[in-house]
Amino acid sequence: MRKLRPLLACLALSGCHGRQVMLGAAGRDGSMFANLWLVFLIVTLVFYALVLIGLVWAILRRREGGEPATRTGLLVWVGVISVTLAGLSIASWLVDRNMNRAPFTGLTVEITGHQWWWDVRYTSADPSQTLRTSNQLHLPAGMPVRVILKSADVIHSFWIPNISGKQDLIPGRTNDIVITPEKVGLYRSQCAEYCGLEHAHMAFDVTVEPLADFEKWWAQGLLPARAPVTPLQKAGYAYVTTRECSTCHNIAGTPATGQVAPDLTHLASRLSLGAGTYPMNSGHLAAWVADPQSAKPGNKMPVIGLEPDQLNAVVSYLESLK
Amino acid sequence: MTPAPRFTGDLAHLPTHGFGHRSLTWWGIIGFMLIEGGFFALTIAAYFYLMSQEHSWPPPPFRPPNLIAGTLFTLVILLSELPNTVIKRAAEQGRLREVRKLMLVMVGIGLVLLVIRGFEFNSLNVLWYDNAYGSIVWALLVLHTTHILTDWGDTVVLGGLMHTRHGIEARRFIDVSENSLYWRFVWLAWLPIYFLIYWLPRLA
Amino acid sequence: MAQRWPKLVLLVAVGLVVAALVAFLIIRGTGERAAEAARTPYEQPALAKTAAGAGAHPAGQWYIPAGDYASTRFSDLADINTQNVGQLKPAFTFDTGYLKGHEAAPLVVGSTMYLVTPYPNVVYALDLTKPDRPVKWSFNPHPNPKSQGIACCDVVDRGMSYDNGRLFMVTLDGQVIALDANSGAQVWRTPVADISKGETVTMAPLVAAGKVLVGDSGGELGVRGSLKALDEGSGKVVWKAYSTGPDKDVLIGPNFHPYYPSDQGKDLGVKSWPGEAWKQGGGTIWGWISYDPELHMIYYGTSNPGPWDAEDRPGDDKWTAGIFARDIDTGQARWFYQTAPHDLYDHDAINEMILLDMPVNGTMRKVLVQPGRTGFMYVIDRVTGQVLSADPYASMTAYTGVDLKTGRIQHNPAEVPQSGRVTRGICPAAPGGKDWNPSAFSPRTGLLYVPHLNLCMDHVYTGANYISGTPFLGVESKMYAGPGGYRGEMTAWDPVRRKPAWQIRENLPLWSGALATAGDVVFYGTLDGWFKAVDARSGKLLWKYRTESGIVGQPISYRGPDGRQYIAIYSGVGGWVGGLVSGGFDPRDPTAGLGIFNAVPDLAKYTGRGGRLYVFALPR
Amino acid sequence: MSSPCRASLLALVLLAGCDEQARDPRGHPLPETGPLLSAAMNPARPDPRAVDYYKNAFEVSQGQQLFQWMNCSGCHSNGGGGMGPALSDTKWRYGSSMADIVQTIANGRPNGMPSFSGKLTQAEMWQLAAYVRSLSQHVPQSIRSGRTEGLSVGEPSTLRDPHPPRAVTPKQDEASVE
Amino acid sequence: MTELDPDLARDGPELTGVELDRRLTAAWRRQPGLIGWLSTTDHKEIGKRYIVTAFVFLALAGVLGLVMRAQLARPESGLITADRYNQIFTMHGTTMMFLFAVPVMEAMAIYVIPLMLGTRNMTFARLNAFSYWMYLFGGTMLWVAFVLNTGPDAGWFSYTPLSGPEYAPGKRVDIWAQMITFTEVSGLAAAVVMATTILKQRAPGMTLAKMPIFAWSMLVVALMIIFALPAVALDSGMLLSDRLVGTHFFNPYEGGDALLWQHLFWFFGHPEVYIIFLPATGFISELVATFSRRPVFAYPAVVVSLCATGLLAFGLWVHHMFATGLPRLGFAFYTAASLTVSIPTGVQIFCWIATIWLGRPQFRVPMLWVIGFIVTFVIGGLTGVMLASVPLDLQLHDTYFVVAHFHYVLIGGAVFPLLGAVTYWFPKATGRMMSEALGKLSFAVTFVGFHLTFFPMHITGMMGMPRRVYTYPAGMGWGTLNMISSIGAAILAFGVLLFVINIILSFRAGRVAGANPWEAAGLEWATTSPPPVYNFPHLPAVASRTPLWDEGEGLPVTTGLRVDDRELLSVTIIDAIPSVREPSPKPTIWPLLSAIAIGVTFVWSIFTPWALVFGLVPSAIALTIWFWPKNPDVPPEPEID
Repeated sequence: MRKLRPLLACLALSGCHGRQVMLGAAGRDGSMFANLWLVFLIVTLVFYALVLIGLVWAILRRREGGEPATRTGLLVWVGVISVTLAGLSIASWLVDRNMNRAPFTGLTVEITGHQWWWDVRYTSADPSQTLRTSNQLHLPAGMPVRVILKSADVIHSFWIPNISGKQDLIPGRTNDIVITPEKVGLYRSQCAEYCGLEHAHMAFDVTVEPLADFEKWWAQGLLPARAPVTPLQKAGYAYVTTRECSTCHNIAGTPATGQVAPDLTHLASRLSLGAGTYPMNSGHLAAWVADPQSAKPGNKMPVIGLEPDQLNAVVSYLESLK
Repeated sequence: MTPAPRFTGDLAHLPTHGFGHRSLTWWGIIGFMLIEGGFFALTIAAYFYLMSQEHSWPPPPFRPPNLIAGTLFTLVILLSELPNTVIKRAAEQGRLREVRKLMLVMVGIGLVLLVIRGFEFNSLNVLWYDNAYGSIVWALLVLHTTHILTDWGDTVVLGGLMHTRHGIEARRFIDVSENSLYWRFVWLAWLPIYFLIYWLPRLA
Repeated sequence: MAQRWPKLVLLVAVGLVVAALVAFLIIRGTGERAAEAARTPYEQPALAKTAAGAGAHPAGQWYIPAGDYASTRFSDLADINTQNVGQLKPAFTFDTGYLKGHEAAPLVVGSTMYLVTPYPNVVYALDLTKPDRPVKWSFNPHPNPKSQGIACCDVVDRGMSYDNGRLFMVTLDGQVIALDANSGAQVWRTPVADISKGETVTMAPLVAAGKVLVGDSGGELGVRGSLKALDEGSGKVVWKAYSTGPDKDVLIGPNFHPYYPSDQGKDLGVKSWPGEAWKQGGGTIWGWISYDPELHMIYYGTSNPGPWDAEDRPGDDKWTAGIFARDIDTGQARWFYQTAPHDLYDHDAINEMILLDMPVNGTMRKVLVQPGRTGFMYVIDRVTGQVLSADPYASMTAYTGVDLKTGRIQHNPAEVPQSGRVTRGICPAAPGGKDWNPSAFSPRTGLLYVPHLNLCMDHVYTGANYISGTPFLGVESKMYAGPGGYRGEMTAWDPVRRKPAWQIRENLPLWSGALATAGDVVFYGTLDGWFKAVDARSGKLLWKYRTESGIVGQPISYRGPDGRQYIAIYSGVGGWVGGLVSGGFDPRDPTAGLGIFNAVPDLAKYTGRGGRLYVFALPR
Repeated sequence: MSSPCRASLLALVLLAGCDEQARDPRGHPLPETGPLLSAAMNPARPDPRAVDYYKNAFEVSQGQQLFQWMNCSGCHSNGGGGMGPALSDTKWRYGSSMADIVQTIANGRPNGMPSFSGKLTQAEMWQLAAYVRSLSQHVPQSIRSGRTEGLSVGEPSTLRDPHPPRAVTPKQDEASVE
Repeated sequence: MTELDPDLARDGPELTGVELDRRLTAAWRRQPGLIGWLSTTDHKEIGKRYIVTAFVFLALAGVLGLVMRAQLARPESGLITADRYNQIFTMHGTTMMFLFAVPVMEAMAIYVIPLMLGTRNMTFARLNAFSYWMYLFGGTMLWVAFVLNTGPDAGWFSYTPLSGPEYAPGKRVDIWAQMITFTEVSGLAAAVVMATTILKQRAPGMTLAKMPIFAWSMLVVALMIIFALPAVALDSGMLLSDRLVGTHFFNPYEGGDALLWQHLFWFFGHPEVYIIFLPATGFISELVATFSRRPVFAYPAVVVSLCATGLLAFGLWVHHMFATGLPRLGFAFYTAASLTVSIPTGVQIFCWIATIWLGRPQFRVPMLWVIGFIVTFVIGGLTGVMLASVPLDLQLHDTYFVVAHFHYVLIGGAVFPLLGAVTYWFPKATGRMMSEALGKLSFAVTFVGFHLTFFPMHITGMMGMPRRVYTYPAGMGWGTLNMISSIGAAILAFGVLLFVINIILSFRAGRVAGANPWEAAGLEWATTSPPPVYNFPHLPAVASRTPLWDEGEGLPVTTGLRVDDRELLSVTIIDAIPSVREPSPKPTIWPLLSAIAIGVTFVWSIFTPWALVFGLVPSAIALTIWFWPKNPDVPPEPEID
């Protein structure tokens, strides 16, 4: 029966398959949401049916009298609504309390929202283990993670529908949310508060993986960027680390030390490009570098106007940043 | 298919004006007082909200406003209720000469108040663009000043009107009476603002 | 009743008058008593003494800006004393021709006075034997003009050092130059800084034990600070000790024995930073170096970590904002104490360290005393690096104390800055309880004369971007007068009793150094151009003189060829705070000058730009 | 601004407003800059396309962001200066035209201004130049903003009037004896 | 009874019929011509203008909706740019909420309420005219700006700091904020007029307990407006001053706070929804009663529900802010309060169904809209119950689920009743019936189109599509559903178009309606269709809630108001006992001129705060002339004794 219930909900609203769906139930909160949602859905469906039945009956009846019975009916109706609402309130409150009782966690991720990308920092008591990345989140399955949310400009909202509900990133405030991913898989998160021109293209990929994989990923993330090997990569390296790119982007281990745009140290190992705008591959990378204003007009990366050979070199180098 | 009239009552004996809640003007004034009161209440709520955002109030290094101008303003506006009450009573009893004379007094008092208000802005020790404290303090004072200004304008116009031949019309007395009522609102609204601007920063 | 009312009125009237009189007297009385107390000479049982061996000082001369290796700025000349100082008159003046901040100390060697100006760091040698003190020679090193845009807070130069017939100077663009003191000829020239990375040099080099010690400036531009020791004879770099990075760069070896466990460990200069942040981690050395010849150790402080936005650099950020003790020959670190681990406010540790021998809890200890930018007066065992005491000497809200067990400074959580939301009322402000301007110590009174600040600030982190050769800050800040409304203060601090002996409040921030003399007079200058002499024991103002511009220099005293005692001071407003006037900045922007101009928007009312040496003497 | 001027502004603003308010993420066509040091940039005959930058609210706001990101604010603060000269006053060492400012950003200046050539795109420099002009109110009043999201920067730009730029040669400013 | 002047300055048995009509018309009509047209103070003329204007805005905003649907029909569509899209959705929401939904409800009431109450005009008739002009100017300013690429683009609730001086450069958001000022001045003026009219100008005998339910709903709404609108006016005023003169209300760097905006906005914003919804329930109550041929079941329960909704609406605003990180402890309260508000709505729904159940329903077109309303709105109400729950809201918030929810509530809950009400009162205003056949067709098409558009959005929302995105990637699985929505939108638009065509055709050639074509019970049906300029020759008096059903042909009337001058009757509040004969102001151009002066001041003040100083002078002059008594062109009141 327990397994049947989410299934039922899925049938009602085919929202359980996909990387960015509410009934995906891939996290602790997500599962609780799915259950509470089902309760609400059933209750509201029952009430809707009652109203419709009443309406149809009223239309078909067409006769006088019956006023006193109706008065009683009104009282019963008010009673039923009140009791149901009280029930729903309590159910909702219990779930909410339960969500807030996420166990203490050692893993803290700090996410800063920017127009229109996500700066992600895995904190650690040992500062040298602090991992900075952007537009992606790797999470260990089954471990509660505290996500600290800040904004560098306007209000954004953090939301991984499969795993948990929303929490806003508000400038001047620090919010946090504890999320517990449970199912290994790839998910997608998208900014859920209108944040200006490119609000539609402000997403990131969420990879939930076993703890060991996660730790491996973290350790790899701490390594500086790979050195360029081929002449083409070297030419790209020379451009990227000294020219326009380096003023905004950071690539660890190179002279590119900009801090105002996404970190590129292991760019090519990510799943998407431009905060979820493109899937990551060399064609898209070239398209993006050549004209970032085409797919995501208004984003803060300017069109540099690279010559074709420069573009080749830059893309070749960026592709090597696994 | 208009139903034929069935005459049931005659209204000819009704008066053509009434004071207080019998007057439509009174209800209009009450409506606007509710609206303005809402503005004041919400601005005050915003004041407390912003206050809760700071550790100290006023935030360093700003000093609380100087007391003299604001306190003088408060005294004068409280005293102005004396002529105001007399006007209201005179209007309701239709004593035109008294109304005419006292309206001029009220115009004078309004002028004095506006001048003092000018000094008040000067004694806040903060500018609206310095910080949110400055912004909300200025907002409160500007909001109240617009009320002083509009009521003063109303008093000037009405005072002028009372000195014309329109002054004898009964409805004008209602206007005078409602103007006095509004003035009460203006100074009543001032009292919490005076406290918030001048005293809370000293006590907090 | 009718009969009684006049009496009643009379009674009330008399009562009121009496009450008013009493109230007046009480108010006046307390004020007077307080003032009186301040004027009574301060007596103390046990005196601190200048560190043995470090206080040596050529009689009547001034070879290094601090006067001696112990950094006491004490002159043993006593001709000018509390009785006659009131008669001081200018003996001569000299216009340097530059109008930036004149922070340097003049040097006097034999019958020559050596001056160095702010950028372009021109050196003048004045012949003191002639009545009009003509220029014997001058030297212009022609530094790269680009360096002006990289110097954080005005293009100052804090002075030169003299040793063995040579003058050692630095230029803003980072060259160390040795000049022949007689001829002004250049002996050698060694570049030690790269302005393309944001490095400049403003500190006064110190010559000791055959080494010229030079650090760098640029903690606001994300440089990686280092101290260099150059061979006095050849100008070759003998050793170079970075303030961040792996132990071998920092010259941390087996002899490194920091007192506190939090400073013990391998490669903390890397591990206490996120990622590669240590490469732009600041920790420059732009202040003062003291030297203990007996222990063969130098002491200096490192500057703030970069960027100012502390959220960008979680961790302790070693070895910034702390005090190093090093062996002067090898440069190997002996101990380190971090005054502000994970500095939040630009509270460098570069301030002067006065080496004293004094009783602490009944036993004589070899200590160094530093009036820190954090607002604490640190008394540290200079052999071991143990903090013996740390007492606040300035208005303080940012910290609640220093835990003497762990050595760690304790933060007030309400004053920890954040990004995106202002934190107000942080005291001391970024320039600290006291900035670079050095204190003086008189072994006669045992007191430390600390010219310092009373500034607080609003601070907010905004995130920093690193572009080589440009500022690396990530903050907005706005400073203003601290509690009491005054902005500067001269405190005579009793290091033994750990409390002030007397204090003088100054309207404007104090940005000049102090000088103590054996005549029991203390000299210092103010930003509005007054040069003041106060009684070393009571703080009583004895004499003052209005110079043409605000004073940010360091007073010295010497005996002239004519046998008289002279007092010399640069007048010429500038430096971080005075840059408002010397740089012609716009104080309508409260965040200008990293927020400090907001504390002195009225400065232009008190002083114009200037650049003049004043030398005072008693009338003949 | 005089009162009739305000009135005519009001009348015109809805018509003229279109250009001021437009947002083109691709930026406006670049003014003719040629090789940056060329004499083609004659301030007396400025390229008409420069107007698209300093008379456009969006371009100015982009410039404002770059001013923070590119550390301009580290030296020039919010216009008041510090390490670098004030930009909010009337003194212009190297010219006040858009082309002059772009030149300053691109190539730097001898007394410390670093060069951003190759670090910023041309369009970004024009945006920055537009913002720099706004610091001394040399952009239309209708596209200035009352404050920034930051600490208070004093009297709002919208309430200040621009004063005619005054050329100051760096030599004088340095008061150098050389 | 008093002997009257032989000139018969008052109506009565001696003065009735044609002669009375001649005299009253002379007293109440306005000048012909353009100036007269611009000077009118007649609530019917103002009401009609208001309604037409509001529908024009509906059409404009509807077109924007269609453009958005066209853009979203396919993933990564390049039909319009992000910048345009953002302006468009902001304009759509802003126009619908501020320029259509609230004004149209006020407009309907301005037309209908005096007729329902049996009075000749509204109180403060000139203020009423002024209210319209301010509304017109505000709306025009917004749309002119939009056409000139200066349309606001920060969403209809303009969250700071996105709408603040740094992230919303230029004047776009100022236009939005000043539009708020215009509509707030207009709405507040209308609310004061409305409340006073309902409280003081009812027919003799129409006690509060006998007042039509629509009047009750408008009374509650007027009071809600008076308490809610200052919040948004203050909020937008703060935003304007942040943007123009550098205050720091919303700047956390200087002690302000971004959430202050949201608190103030939603303190207004949530009641706003009920300000739109309650008049609609008033319509429904009128329609249900008329077409069920019986009074609404449980009148007291319905009235109490209206009042309860009005009160509770002020306690819910935080449920728009569950994701902002406020202390979670208080959320339980807001969940409970938000759920509680569905009780009075549930009661009303029960009462309407019960009325049908108990009555003899006739399925004319307005009744179809009522049924459409119940079927549709209840879905919106129930999804609202879901959104009130914190854990559910944290997922559903700001997704297309919410978009679906509020369109169900606002279109199903307010536009359907409105279209029903328009059909219902159209004969009263024009004298002609709307076509039944076309009406049924337009209902059916609209109904189908609506559900086709908005039902799939529940699912797109559940599938993770956030609202306010100008496009979405392919491969999210949202494409089909969005395509369905877009097709549905076209159908919906077609349905509304049919309705408009019906109106135009019927206006020209509809069947002539009598005074009471629906055989309804309200006083508005007691006068001719369209009503004379003075509404009623003799003021009706009532003794029941359904006077026309109870009194039949012999509706009692009172006499005694002047016929040579404009006079209104004011009554006591609760018992509606006549108390004063109040004069009603004559038409004048000055409300328009005042609105122009103040409007120019407002628009100007977007650019400089000095406008408020300079604009004060013409505004004060205009207002002074407006209020200055004119030379009486009628003889003074004859003495009565």
